[in-house]
Amino acid sequence: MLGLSVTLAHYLVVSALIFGIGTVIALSKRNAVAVLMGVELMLNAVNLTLIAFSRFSSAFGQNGQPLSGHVFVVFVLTVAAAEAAVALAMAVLVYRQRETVDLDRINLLRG
Amino acid sequence: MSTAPRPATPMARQILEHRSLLQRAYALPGEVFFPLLFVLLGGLAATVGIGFLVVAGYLDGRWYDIRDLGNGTSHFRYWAQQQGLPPSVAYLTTALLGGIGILSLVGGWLVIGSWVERRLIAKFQIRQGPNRNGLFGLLQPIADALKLIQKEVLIPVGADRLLFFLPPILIFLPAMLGWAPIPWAAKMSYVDMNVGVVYAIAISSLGVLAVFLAGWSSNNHYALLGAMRTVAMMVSYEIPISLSLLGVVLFTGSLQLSQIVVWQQTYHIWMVILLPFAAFAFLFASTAEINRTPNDIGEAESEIVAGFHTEYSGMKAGLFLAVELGNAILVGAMMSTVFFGGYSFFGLETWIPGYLILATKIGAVYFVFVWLRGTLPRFRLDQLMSFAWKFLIPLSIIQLLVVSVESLVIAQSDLPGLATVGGSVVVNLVLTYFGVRAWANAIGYAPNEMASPPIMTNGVGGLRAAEQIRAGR
Amino acid sequence: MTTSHNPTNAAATEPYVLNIGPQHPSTHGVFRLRVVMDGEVIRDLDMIVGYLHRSMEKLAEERTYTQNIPFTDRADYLAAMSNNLGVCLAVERLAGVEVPERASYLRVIFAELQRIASHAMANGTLVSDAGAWQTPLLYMFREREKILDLFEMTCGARLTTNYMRIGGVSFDPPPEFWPALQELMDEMPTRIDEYASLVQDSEIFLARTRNVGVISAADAINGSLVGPALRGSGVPWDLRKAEPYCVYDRMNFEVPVGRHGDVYDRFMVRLEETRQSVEIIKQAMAQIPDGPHKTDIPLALRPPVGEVYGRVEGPRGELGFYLVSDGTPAPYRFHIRAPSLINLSLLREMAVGVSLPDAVVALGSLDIVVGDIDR
Amino acid sequence: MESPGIIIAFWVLAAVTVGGCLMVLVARNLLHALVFLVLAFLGMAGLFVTLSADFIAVAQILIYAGSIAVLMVFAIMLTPLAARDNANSLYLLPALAAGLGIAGLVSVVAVITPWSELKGDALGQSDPVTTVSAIGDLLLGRYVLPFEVASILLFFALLGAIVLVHERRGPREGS
Amino acid sequence: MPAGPHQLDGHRVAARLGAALSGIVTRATDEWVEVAPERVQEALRWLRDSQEFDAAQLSNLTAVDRHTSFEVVYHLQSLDLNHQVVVKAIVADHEAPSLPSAYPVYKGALLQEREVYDLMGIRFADHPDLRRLFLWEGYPGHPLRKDFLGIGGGRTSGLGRFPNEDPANRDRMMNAGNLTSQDMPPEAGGHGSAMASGGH
Repeated sequence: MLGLSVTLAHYLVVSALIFGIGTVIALSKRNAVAVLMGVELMLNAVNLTLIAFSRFSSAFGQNGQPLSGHVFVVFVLTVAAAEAAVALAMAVLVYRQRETVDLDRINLLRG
Repeated sequence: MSTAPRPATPMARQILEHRSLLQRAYALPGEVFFPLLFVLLGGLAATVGIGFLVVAGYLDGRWYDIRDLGNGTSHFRYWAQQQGLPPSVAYLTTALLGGIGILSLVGGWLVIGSWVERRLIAKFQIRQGPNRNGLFGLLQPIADALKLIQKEVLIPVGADRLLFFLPPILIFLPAMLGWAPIPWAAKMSYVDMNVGVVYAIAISSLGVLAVFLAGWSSNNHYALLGAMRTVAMMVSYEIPISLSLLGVVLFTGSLQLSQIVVWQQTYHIWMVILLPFAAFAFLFASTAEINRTPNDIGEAESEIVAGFHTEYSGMKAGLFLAVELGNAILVGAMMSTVFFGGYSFFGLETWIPGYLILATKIGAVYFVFVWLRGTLPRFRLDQLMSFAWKFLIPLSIIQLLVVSVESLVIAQSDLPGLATVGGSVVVNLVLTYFGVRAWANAIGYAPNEMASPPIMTNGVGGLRAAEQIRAGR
Repeated sequence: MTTSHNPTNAAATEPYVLNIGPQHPSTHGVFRLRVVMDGEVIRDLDMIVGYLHRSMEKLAEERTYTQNIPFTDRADYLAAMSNNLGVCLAVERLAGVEVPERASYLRVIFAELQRIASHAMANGTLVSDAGAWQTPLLYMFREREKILDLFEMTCGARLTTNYMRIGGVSFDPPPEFWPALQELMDEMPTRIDEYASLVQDSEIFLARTRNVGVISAADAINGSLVGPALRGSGVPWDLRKAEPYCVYDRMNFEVPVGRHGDVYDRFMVRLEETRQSVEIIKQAMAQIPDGPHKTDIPLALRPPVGEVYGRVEGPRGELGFYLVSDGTPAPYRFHIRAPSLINLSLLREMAVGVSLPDAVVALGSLDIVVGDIDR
Repeated sequence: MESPGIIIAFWVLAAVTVGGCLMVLVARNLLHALVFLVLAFLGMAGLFVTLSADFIAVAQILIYAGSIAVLMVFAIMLTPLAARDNANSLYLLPALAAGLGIAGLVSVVAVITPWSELKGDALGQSDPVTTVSAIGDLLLGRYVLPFEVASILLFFALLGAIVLVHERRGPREGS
Repeated sequence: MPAGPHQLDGHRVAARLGAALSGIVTRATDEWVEVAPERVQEALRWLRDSQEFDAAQLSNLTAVDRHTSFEVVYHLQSLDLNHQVVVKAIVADHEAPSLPSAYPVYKGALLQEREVYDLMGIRFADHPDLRRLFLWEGYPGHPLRKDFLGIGGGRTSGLGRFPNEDPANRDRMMNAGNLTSQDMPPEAGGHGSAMASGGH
């Protein structure tokens, strides 16, 4: 079944895999930048899901209505860019203050 | 002293005729041929396409219009459909053949472009340039390539081997992929994608990473410095490029490059007349993007030797140099397509194949790049950054506001296109002239006051004399 | 990892050491700068010279005064004529040798030709340092080549001329020299205008050189700067005016001085000096008398015991020769006051705190010749 | 019937993307991880193309592969050499469990759900769909409020990043 | 005496300098003034700041090895008044010579003193950066000293005699027409006769 045609389920499985890997990266890495990479991968997986749903809806290409999925992706991209900018700025700032980007060592709030 | 007649000894004659030798060097016809050569090469490199066309014509049993090689593709598909082949086979075949066509075209230009650049710069610098290998030294690039290929590829100690290996390949990809949306004639583009402009910007942004990796992995301070400079510059100058292209897109109402050409054809005007500031911003920012004078600070040889590819040797270095040249031609193609009417030339495209017209225009833009390189000194990084952020970007945004109003007028008003577009031309020219002047005054730039000749004195002295001279002026 | 909590000293990047040279396009020879950089900005600078050190001063103690003249060719190999002139004048003053008038005129002509050639090189490489891909350099080389042709015509060598002799010059120029020189001098002003127009008003060049590498007049004097570097800072000091040697007191010329003391001023001072040199050569050509070009001196010249500090205004500034004689045919001490080396005294002040491109241009504006630095 | 080209492209791109993601997890050097991340982003852009989302694909390249990757490069370069490893923390096993759990769960749900509402045979249709103008209409029509909010968000993110990283120059002059 | 055209009389300088800073002048000649080596910085500063001499620029700084002592020579000049002042300091200690640096007075002494240190081995106290200039650290000896790589046979370095002046060669050379009697020193012999067979 999987080999003959590409269906919505294929895309969803791929996106689930990417989301899972992104989760692992975000949860397990010590470096702040690496954690950010994981988060970006998770966002990307969600984007793929949105695009796939939009594409496989029966109304695709008519009146542009199902393109709402695309619009959501645009918003996700925007938020991802903003998040990356702020997060990396924070990483740099934290490095300057604490001389490390190891998240395990950044325990400022613990006092 | 004596006023002797013309000297008789050979040495003296040689010295006296020194200047006329130089004059003869000026008059050599080499540079007369360069546009011709570009046109010929455009045709030459399109031979692959023409051959394909002839084959397709044979298969279909019909004769084709060679002014647009895109016809051949559609006929081939039609023929394949008739033969009962699956459409994907026809698509893949045409894609493959088109890819080969573009690659051979670009490859041919890389060869000829390096010759033209060296030859032209030699003319600018009152010397001969390569003229030994073949007619006019035309075989020189091949000799260069052979030399580069047989050289040893060194990997510096402490280099990150994976990341050192990747960049020459990574940087080659965008230089080739960028050719995909360029329309060579009405139907003749590799992929006439409807997001062509955004695609071009996106592809050009891919080179940044390769440049950075090349510099970082070399384990060399010069390389790292060059890479950081180049990355900072490319990131900054993507914005003026995008803004200047956005102005064009606002007028044409389409991101499709072929539609941009068609718009210019329809109104019989080139975008460079309609949007002079955008064209300038695009040209200047492109020189920064592709690391050419006056913005070649990423590989400023008097400061950081060769920048991010200092440690590369042999064909890897050759690949970087080829990409630099290929990027110049690619930018020439984008520039001609977007700002100079692409394959059209005020009706001439019905008589002459569009790809030859485009090739000529690319050659002209490339000539400008070579000219700049042969003439201008180099900016400093902070000057470039302030030029982008304090000058190009604000003015581009202002221009975008003006253009959005104008495009609305052109699209919505009942006046004839000639009136609205002509009015926009006048408004834009006037606004560009006064806007640039006003902005330059506003940010306090006055170059004429800076150029001051030295003071001529007749006396001698020290600090006191210096103070007197300074007070006297 | 240490957690020294010091937010005010937040180093954005790690300082690193960059070795500029000994083989580097902007050092004009085997000259090395060891630079501590913070990003693009130079935090510290140390210059390492000596790669071309030939111990000329030691060698000179084993040779007669005449035999030492060729060494000076190799010291500042871009201004061999000026170096020859300097050592000859010093020895002549030490030994009391009279120089025929024609020889003095010839010396002036060749020294000024050498100045034009050297300034063309200096300005060309400066613009090349500023990134102009050698086009102005090659334009400026055009006239330099003709001047070197004239040298070759007269003494057979182009670079290491060894032309001056104690008591005159080695050869009288051949008859065809004069029309060639006349023609060159006639076309020279337009040529200078031509290559000035390439860069003088170029806004990029101005942006790169204005207010870069500024040296105040007081600093320049205190730092022993000489030549165009000193005059660029506004100090009207030219040994041809201050202490006229040869026949410079009969020449009518002006001294250009800069307004701000920056790289652009030093460039423009050199440019104007080439114009003045053309004027001097024209006057010398008009005034030159007939007569011998050389007085005979003993092969083993034995100056009296004593010392002399003879100096000329070379293209790079005050070129001094401090000679100590003990009455033997060889100098007891032979010291060359090398303008290239001493002009570098203020390099650290000029370069620290500015960005790398500025430092490169500032170094280029000092017009160093490594042979002159190392000797 | 779908064209085999699309099927091949899907499988290749899916393999590239998932492989790139895995390499991000595995790579020891942060910069190597970054390269694989860019590979994954590019693969993702390819997947978007197979879904006829050309504008989103190009935007993906522009924003993720072009900009965010470069941002990360700067972030890595502004921190010292010691911070350039991509080590895992003690939470690797729980994280693996969580990631596999999520992926497995979603996959199972995705496969067994009939998706009866969404049976458009979209991949088969050959006419190119223009998405740019439709997205533009939607952004400035129905979603104009979120669009404006997003632009404000971007603006403040820009400001925030500048404020965070801006060096206070005053006290440094003395040292 | 071969003084420069604008060189000041050493006696005149010595008189004014000695009047201002007593005991600083050790000797004066027509050409130069010798100052006490340990007070050389003081003398230079006074010369630089005095209205009369205004020695604003250190034109040249070098040293001469006198076998038993070192002469450090300062050529100062006033640009405004257009004259030169020559100051000498005799460093008596030939083994470990040392002298105050002129750098606090003249920045232009920076590299010249390094050169003198490198080639002559004279240490300049309170020089900010006294390292070898041309030769590398660890180079044995200081090459411009006269005893550097001492030549055997009691010879000192330097060309004592022009090789052709050897009485043995003299007649042969004169016969060959290569020399004139003008080329010959007034008296034959002298301390450099060993040079004749040196083959220089």
